[in-house]
Amino acid sequence: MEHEAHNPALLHHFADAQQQKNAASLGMWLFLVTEIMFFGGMFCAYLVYRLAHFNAFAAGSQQLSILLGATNTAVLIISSVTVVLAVKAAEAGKRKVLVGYLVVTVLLGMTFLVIKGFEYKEKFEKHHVPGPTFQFTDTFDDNGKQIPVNPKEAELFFSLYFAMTGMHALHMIIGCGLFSVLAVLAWKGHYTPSYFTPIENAGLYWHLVDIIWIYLFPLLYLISRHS
Amino acid sequence: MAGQVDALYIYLLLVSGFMTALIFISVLLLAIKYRRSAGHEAKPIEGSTLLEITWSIIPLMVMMTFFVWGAVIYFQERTPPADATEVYVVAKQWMWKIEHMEGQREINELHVPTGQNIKLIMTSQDVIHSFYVPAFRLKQDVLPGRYTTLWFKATKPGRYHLFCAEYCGTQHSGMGGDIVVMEPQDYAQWMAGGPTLPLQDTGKQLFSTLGCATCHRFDVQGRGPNLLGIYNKPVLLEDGRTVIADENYVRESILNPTAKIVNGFKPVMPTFQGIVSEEQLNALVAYVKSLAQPPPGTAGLQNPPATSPAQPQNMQVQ
Amino acid sequence: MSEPEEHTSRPQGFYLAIGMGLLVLTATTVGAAFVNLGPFNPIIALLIATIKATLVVLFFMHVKGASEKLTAAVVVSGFFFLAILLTLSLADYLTRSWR
Amino acid sequence: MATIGIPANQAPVSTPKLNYLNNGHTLRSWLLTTDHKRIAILYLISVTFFFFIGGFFAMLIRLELLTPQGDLMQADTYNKVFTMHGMIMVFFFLIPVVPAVLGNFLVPLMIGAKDLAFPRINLLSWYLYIIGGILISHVMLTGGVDTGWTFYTPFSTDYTNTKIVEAGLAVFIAGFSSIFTGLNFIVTIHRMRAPGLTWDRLPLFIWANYATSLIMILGTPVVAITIVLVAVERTFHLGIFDPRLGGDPLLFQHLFWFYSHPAVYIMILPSMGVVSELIACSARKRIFGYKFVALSSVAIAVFGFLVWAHHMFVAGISLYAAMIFSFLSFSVGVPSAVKVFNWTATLYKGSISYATPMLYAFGFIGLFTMGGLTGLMLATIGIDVHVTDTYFVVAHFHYVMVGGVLMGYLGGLHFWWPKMTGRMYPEAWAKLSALLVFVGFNLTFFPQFILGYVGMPRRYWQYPPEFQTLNVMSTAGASILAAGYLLPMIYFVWSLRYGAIVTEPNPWAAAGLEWKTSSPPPTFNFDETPVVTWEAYNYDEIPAWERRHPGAK
Repeated sequence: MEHEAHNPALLHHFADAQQQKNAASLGMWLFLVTEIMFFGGMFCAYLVYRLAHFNAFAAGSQQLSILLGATNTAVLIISSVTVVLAVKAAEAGKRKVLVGYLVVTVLLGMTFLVIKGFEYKEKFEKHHVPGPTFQFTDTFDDNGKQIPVNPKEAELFFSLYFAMTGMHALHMIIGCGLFSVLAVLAWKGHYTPSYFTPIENAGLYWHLVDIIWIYLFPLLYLISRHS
Repeated sequence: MAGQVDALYIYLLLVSGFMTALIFISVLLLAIKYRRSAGHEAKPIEGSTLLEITWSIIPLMVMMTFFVWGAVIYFQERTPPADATEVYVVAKQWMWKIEHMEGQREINELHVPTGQNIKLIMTSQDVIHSFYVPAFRLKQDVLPGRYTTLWFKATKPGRYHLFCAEYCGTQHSGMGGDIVVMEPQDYAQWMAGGPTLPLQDTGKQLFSTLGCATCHRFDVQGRGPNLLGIYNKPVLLEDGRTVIADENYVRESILNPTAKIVNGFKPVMPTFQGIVSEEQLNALVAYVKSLAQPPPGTAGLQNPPATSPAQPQNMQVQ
Repeated sequence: MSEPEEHTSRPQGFYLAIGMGLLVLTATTVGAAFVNLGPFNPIIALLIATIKATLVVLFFMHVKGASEKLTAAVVVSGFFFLAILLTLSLADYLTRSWR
Repeated sequence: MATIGIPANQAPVSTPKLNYLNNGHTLRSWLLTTDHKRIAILYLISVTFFFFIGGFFAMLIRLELLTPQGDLMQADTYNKVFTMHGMIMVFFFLIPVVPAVLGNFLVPLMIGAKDLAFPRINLLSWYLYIIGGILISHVMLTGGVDTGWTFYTPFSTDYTNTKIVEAGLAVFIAGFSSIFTGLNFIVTIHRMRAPGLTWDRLPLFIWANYATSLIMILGTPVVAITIVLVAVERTFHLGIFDPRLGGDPLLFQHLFWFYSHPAVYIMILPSMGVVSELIACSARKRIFGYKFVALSSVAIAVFGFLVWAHHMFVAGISLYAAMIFSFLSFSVGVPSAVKVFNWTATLYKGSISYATPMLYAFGFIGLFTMGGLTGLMLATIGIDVHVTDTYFVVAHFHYVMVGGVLMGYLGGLHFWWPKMTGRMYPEAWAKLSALLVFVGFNLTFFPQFILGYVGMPRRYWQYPPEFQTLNVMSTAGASILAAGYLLPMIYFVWSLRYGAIVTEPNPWAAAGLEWKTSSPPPTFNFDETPVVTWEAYNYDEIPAWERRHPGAK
């Protein structure tokens, strides 16, 4: 069985590089489906509890700062763009451009986490962290009418808030770590136009984390903000 | 009810028995007839789509009969008749506390007369339990934080097992008891035994001592809605939704008043979570339900219930 | 099985345009949140989020125009089974107040 | 982990051909292998280890239930014993057994590939399984868990202080092992089939494993997040399922059963694939209606996701939801029925051998039919209200799990044993153990159907005296069953050294790519990738073998 110019990264059990690339991308997409179902469980909990305790969810959502949320969304979208450009650069074999974009993506990821840190700090200060220290005295401002809210249900909202954004932040940290490693390997010229699958797969993972935040932002931050 | 369940079970047994026999015998015969012997070749047979379709559709039809009969029985089991006498059940880790409307309290025992519809209104103080009476072929999980109901009509006097069917901890198996079914006259005699206050009267006392009467007035429009005759009637809420004021609604409004605010009222009611025990809650709910028929002697004072005419049921999502 | 898949990358400007589109959509969804549209608020918010998500999937993740139909099938089946989880559990919660 | 390297010095004069077993004997070569066949053997050893631990707990339960009052152990210990029995059997035996042992070994061989798509992830999957196993064993030895394998809230979050978080972590990690196996299979079956092997020529074992992998990918993450939420609720008091905060314990049940019902199809589907192979080979015939049996595997996988709330009919879900789920549950019954009918039809005009694998296949058809039909009874709400959470349910799922999955697995193990080890199992002992298993099984679990309808709830430490006779019968059956399971363990290990050496690559004259290479196969499966030009199960083209071996079993 003839081997074309022996590609160092071609694993023995694949017929040719194209089959290996297809296999890797299908494997990555299947992993992304598990991530969709993983976060799906929490979205199901969110949907059920939003219908049951709408007032508390609205009051809790009004305590979140839209500014930080929106900036975070923008940061993530820009980082998605830089990732796409990084993959393009890898495919074109421009090593410096690739490493540049990867570093920018990691920096954007860090900024997202820092902004998230500020948000969490603010929650700690206002005792909005579920658990024994939780206090919630605010009301649901439904176009001017102040509706008091059962603090217990607000604690439920914040439980979901911390569960979802916490798990998302964890995935951000994994993403940043992944891209830092890839940046170092790319710097050492590990990736060539015929073999850059790890970059592409990491890019897919990053885009999925971005999509999850695209849904998290409106569902958590924008419940009945109209006054 | 138990008779119907048994009839359905026998029908299912017959169908399953027939299917199992059909498969067993055909496998046995084919295995013997076509056992491997020298010079006997296997004939390649592709399969026939027609046959496949028939033995997909026919089982589906048979299964639909299972489904329909089972659903009909379940529908009857989940619609308690209006005239049922109510008994409150509180499940606690490893015992059943039962309170009759007339005030009798029992632990792990439920005395009921024959021939009368009994509706159990059950809740749990801690974990999920399950009220299971094998003789009546009935079971219903009992959940913390809300009411679940179960109704039955006992026909034959005797003592029947009561089990807890949902795993609830160490004494899950010890949490049983008995349903004592008695002739109506024995039941009346048993009932007359203890001089206890009927449940709704305890509820009435609580209604005043806890200060509910100050807002929920009957004579004049108080800060809270008038509770005369609201039980099982549609109530228009502040956010436009209309809900039926059943036991769960009354319970939730006591423990978590701001969840469903009645239209035209300000959300000023304090929560009674942690102040009112499960038994007191049952008494209050029983009292509010007793207000459904205007109590004798205060007929004149009844003013129109605060709710406006029922509106079409719509579940809006804010 | 593995015909060569020509890479569907597009010029850089295209991706920047998509990026801008996503930012604009974010702004609109935030803006729309401040306008009282009654029951339509959540529907519009989810609609915009879905549009953004499809943009990312189709163009950033190169699902559009990729020779391999399987990838698109995997994405659709993922969201389909998530929809099953959401709708069927809602079937319980929405009808709980009826009986 | 003793090495399995077999000194082939007893082999007669022919020098031992290099195969995957004697290609490296060091511990390192086994523990760091990326060869799917060696990983399958590693799984075989670890899965059997956990099976006997689970079986030990099962015996404890049966001994405890000999007498109405609980006198063998305290209530708490009994609760921990049945919980560990449930957890170990479900998560550490039934889910991984057929896909990870037989699937890992045979999927690449059956489709003509050198190995699975991601060999390193395959090894990682085994290590995750072992880490999960160590964690669950640590939980077991230091106090156990007493919530039942379903760990319902609010009991699991607020009312017990046993090691829920650690057991949850163990199940979480073992879940990832299952996800990686599923991911590996789907990519391998899609991308690495031998040229000419189209989808309608794939063996039914491959179809079954493909459908199983779909469920592993789509279902397991949902239970993973549910475990994370329970663990977070216990450690940080983040009250998501806490009724005091307005949380709903039923939401936990929805998320849990959304995975756990498809999980039972993860367990049964591969065994159905094994039985299809066994019946085709023993009857020397193509499976009747091949396309329908193949598609019914995928249909079971897809419909399996629509039916989960039939576990919750009395849990407090709404009346209409119960009706919807009951109706959908019957749609899952149809593909299983189609499979059983097709297996029976395959026997028509066949030339059926009574070798041990076929005995297990017969056992599977019989017991799975009874298990499936009682499943239909449970899907009928009228009956379910009476019998759910009683021993009727226990009997049902043991009929499907032990009668179905285990029978299929043992049949497959006997059938492919010469391919895996190059040795033949002792036929007489194997037939005896098959008989013991069948008799012991029925004596153990049939009385439990009656117990269930009479009203004995499950997970009961003590029970009213009138249930005792049936329980004693069940315990008697359990001891025969235990003997039935110990026998294969003994003679399989015995056959490794003293079993008849398989000189011929295809002792059963079976159709299938895995029989085209030597037994045991070389490390890279095929010397050169085969090109498939024939239909699946082309037994009509293999009569030549029989003329050479007339009347062979």
